[in-house]
Amino acid sequence: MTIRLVDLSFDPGAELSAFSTRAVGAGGVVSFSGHVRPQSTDGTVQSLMLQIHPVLTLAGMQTAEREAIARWSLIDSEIIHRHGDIGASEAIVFVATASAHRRAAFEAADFLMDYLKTKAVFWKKEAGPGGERWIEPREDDYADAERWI
Amino acid sequence: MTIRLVDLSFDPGAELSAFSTRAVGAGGVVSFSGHVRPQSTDGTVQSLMLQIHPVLTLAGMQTAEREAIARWSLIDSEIIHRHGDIGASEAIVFVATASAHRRAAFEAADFLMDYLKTKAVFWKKEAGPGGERWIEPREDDYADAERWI
Amino acid sequence: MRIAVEYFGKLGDFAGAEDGALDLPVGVSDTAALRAWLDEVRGFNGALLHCSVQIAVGDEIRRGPFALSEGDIVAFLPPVGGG
Amino acid sequence: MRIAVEYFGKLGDFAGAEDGALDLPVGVSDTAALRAWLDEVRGFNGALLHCSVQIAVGDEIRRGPFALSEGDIVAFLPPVGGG
Repeated sequence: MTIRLVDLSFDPGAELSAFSTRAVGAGGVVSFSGHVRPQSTDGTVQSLMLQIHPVLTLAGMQTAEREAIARWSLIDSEIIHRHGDIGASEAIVFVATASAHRRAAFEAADFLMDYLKTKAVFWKKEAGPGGERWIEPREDDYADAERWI
Repeated sequence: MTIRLVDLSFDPGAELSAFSTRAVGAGGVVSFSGHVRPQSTDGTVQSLMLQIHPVLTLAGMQTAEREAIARWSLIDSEIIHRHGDIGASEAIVFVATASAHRRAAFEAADFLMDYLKTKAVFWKKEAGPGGERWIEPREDDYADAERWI
Repeated sequence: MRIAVEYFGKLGDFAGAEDGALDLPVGVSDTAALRAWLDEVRGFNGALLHCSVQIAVGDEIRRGPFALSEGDIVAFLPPVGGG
Repeated sequence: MRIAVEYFGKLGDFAGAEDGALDLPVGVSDTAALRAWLDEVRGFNGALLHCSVQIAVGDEIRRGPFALSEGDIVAFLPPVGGG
């Protein structure tokens, strides 16, 4: 079980290779990777800045991972989350889950992403053609997160 | 949209890297990789043999992919499936889906795996300590596949 | 009438499961009759009759009795599943 | 009483949002009073009062009025979300 907050670019594929090697015995491995959209609708390159809290960000992610472990039978899990400045097309987040049967891996990855989108302690500022703006979760994100209560 | 039937070992992580690069513009990429369990419960190394039909196997996978594209708003998808002899711990299957919002990618990957487990035209023979035996989908697999009807 | 048959998966393990050309006796003219005849004469002991065994003719799954033609390739497909 | 405050996310963009040590006037002794006082004197114009803004004291989220102590670090947290 691994949680990493990183401020440098990473490759979700390389992380999946390493995770799958570690998660020996898993029948199924599910991964999710989220990337900065390379372009906004008007074609301008965008970038993101993610601010973290020095204690609460990691603590919240650990709580979410503990809840996932309690709810699903997982062989292993990993969360990698960027903070700081993130360029267009770069990965923001990577979640991987491994289990004997695929349903647990799918559900746990889905759950962890819903947590990260709505409850993880990050503040996200988008820089686009119309200047900078802070982004909060969408209504859909909150609705998705309600599914696990 | 890619479907590949392969008879050599492949690395799901390398495939995820390539897929993510191609799926430019996707907010979210979900992957599933299934591996041969390295050991059976009594500790003996197992291997699998997957038989395909020269026409129906690929045709069925194409139908499943078309259905996924019709049901979810996907930017890209990929299915890689091994056939022939597969060694312990090697990847059997890799599914990746990319979409603007993560729910579509999660659901489409889940759907494609349920298809592959119960309807894809493969015959699977396991070689273990007790000799060889043909494996058919579990009841859980059929129940999972019913969710999409 | 001369056709070809193919047995997949566990059906291929039966001693009588021999892929290849086959001359059909008079009266065996559709998939239902073929299935019953082969099950008996090739010692499948009911395995070929099971409702989970699908039949493809010319790479198309055919449900119910389907009329056979000279040169058809008929495949017997037990339950499938990959992943 | 001397405490330290920190503003996160969009709250940090307000002109009056200055992280650091702060001497509290008499009567400002819990998080509810602190929130109301800072909103007024630092020109947050209600932004600090919004129910979506959570308060952490010493790295723990504290809901409702929470008594402050000398040396506390108080963080104002607008709605969060990563991924």
